[in-house]
Amino acid sequence: MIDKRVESVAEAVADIPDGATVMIGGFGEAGSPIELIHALIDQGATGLTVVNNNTGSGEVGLAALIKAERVAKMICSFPRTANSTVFPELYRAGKTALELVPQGTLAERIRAGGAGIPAFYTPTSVGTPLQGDKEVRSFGGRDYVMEHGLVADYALIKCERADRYGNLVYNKTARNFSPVMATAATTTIVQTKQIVEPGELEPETVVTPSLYVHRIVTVPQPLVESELVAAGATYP
Amino acid sequence: MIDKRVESVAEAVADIPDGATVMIGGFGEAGSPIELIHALIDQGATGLTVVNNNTGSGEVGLAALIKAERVAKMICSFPRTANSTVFPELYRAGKTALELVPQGTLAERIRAGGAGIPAFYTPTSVGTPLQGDKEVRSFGGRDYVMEHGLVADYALIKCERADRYGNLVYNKTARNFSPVMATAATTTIVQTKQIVEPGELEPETVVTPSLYVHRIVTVPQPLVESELVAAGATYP
Amino acid sequence: MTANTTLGWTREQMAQRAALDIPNGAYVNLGIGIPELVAKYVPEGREVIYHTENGLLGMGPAPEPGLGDPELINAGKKQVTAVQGAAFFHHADSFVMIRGGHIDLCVLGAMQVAQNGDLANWSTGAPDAIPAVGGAMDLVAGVKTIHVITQHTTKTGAPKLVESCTYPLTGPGVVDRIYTDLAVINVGPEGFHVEELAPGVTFDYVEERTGGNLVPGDKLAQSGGIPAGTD
Amino acid sequence: MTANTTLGWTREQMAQRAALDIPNGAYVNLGIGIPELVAKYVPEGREVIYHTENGLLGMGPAPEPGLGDPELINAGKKQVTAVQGAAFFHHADSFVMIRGGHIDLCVLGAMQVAQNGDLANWSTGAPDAIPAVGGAMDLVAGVKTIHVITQHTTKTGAPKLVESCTYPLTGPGVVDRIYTDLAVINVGPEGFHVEELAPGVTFDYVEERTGGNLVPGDKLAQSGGIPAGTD
Repeated sequence: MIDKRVESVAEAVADIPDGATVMIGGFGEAGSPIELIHALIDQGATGLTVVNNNTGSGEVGLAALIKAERVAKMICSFPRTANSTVFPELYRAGKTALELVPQGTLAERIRAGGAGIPAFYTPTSVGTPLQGDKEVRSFGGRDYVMEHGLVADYALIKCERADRYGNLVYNKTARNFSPVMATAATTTIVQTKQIVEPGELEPETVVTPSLYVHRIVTVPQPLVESELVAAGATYP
Repeated sequence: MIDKRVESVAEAVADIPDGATVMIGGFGEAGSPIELIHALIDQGATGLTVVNNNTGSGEVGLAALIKAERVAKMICSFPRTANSTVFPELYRAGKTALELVPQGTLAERIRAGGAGIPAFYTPTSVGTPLQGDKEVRSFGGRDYVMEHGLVADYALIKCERADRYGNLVYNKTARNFSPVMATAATTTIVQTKQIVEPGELEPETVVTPSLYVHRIVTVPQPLVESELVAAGATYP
Repeated sequence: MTANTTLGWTREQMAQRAALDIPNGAYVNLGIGIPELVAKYVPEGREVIYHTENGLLGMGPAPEPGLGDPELINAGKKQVTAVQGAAFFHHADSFVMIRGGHIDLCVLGAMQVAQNGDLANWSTGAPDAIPAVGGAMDLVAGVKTIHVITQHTTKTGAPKLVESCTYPLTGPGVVDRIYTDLAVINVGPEGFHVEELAPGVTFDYVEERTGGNLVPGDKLAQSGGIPAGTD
Repeated sequence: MTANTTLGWTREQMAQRAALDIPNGAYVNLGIGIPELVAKYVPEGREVIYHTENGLLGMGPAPEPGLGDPELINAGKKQVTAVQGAAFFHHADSFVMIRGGHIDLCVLGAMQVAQNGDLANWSTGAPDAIPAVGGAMDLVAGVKTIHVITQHTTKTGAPKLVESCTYPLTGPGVVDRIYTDLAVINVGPEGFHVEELAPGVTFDYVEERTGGNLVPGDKLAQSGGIPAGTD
């Protein structure tokens, strides 16, 4: 029998080593796997490269991981946050590196990584500082930059419902980066609000098919980041 | 109000000009928009470039369009068919050209066309005759060929249910190429078995969001290609 | 319209003016800030579908208090709703819509717009700034038409419509039309083409506050209120 | 097992032997022909999930007569079913699974396999042939492990395991293991490594019918029936 369930968030993230590249789902708080991130803080891995659209909020979740100085490098599109000074301080102090990637290029690089596509051309960032020293090439009279696929050792994502095979569905805009991150990581770890029996997820509506998922842990009532931030919570 | 419905398959395809590039959904008979294809035969456009995984079966649907000598060029992965000699005869007679593309490369080229990506690299076909004179480039010590995005003037596709905005869901493996073709065509024309009210399609389960769809025509009981072929039917 | 206490349009009026040019059936992405206000001013009888790049086509207004879902948000991370006929999708699919040219119109804020249509709206380039670009570069590279809403000058009175941008670009030659507190301006072959002036505002008044080449547009009109759309 | 009337394994037995090497939990794509037979021989207690490149993960067996759906088919365009826990997706997403290395194992037919693992299974290269490749090149380029099931020789007795392919390649150096009617053979550093012989078949017998370099493998065994899996 195939059963990808694990007992706890601690068990789910136990083997993530120092220096790993970790994709973390979520756009702001929507879809952020906060319990998995907190388990990663407890676990102690450091020197991480983290891929997320943002850098967290307040001093919980991703912001807490960054504040604990476990993140050597962030790959993201929008590292400024309304409710956190965590990343800016470490970035200015030279303790956390930043690779700034336009949001759509970030999503497409992750998708390409998962799709076995090492590189593609995009019009985004042409003629801007983010073009950098990337290869620029003309197709049909328009210039495009070459971008590379992005893969990770681990993906930490959150979903709404899962079955033991690893089929996933998400909640509204909490879907965001998670389906592509699931394809691009060697090991994809999922926290789900609910586990259902195989067959309860209608095959037409599965968003992440099971083969992309390696570990599933149930967190029935996940913390709500904005509530924690409003309450001034910190982690640990 | 937005309402993309049109009255008839004839009206839906009326403006397709000679020489157009037309993507046609379907893998074998599953998802083949047979009524739209027959309307295109009636309409008379010729010199078409057609993109489909196959070349039809029997002498109905896509095979009938080819037999009527309306197709100057096929772009497909598998032009041999168990139940048709239509394409092989015209191909050997030099009346229809063929661009043979591996199935996954075909799907990805269409997706890239719809995604504004002019070119990408893939390992598929490296070291084979289909590598042809395409650019080969090494990434991380492995060779990849460069493939170009593919776009079309029109896409003809079939779905299960649609709303007047153009949100679509499909039936089982009839989905196949249609969602990516819908993104890659200037004008996407859909035949649906059923029209539902906006809101009846659960937003989490829409497969083709409305902005990719331009015309919708209801065909409640579409013909079944395999039944027609078994009966020896021809079109027109 | 009630009289203004200062010359030119208010933020709300700028949004209202921009809304007039959104046609029925358009698929529209609205940036953060003044552009967000545009949705509530689209004239009745037009059905417009809003895209938010974090995975929703068919974005509706903010939820009633207490009825929001922290997992149903817009690109500005504010809670929103989904209309009947909406669709959710993942981020890569969302940017297929953007990069692939499937969104008709994007309305964005700006730090600077150059007379050739260059847009700068993501970074001042200051050495200590934390660079943050989000989806802005994807939007301007992919969306068919780019409209900008911005104050005509900075808080210190410096022009935001300039000969060439001094801030880092979001995209080159991408802006089609600009709505400021003083005028509606197209980017055209001769630079900034003034198509419409706010009530009481003269061409000279705008020119004094503009850094690039300003010319009267083909349809230059003095607005006696919020006029009918001209697109 | 009952005695064979001819030397070597039958088609069904080849499929049965290949099925033994499919581990529990594997995601597997089966090609058209003999590979299709593999699914019914996977030993009890192993749960295997079948992928068909036309958009289904969790493919089940053919439907009961009269209960099929012409829109639920496999890559060979035959009607199939979907198991509990299946998922449908579009073609580009399906080949993300293949090209991205997410399918564990693909079992394919072959025209020729070379001793360096080159596979030819899509075209004879004959001048009047209608070339048709389907998903074969994507599968061999992307799937982690490639197993081939094929008769050891052609109908006219020519070797299908050859020093180098004369037919156009599907992919270079892609084959890991070959199941023929005579033997189970790994592709290794010295060419064809015979890991197992069918009942009554000798190494010399196989060598006479092989075009490339054949060596005894580390685990060479005479099969006294369909043995336990060796992977």
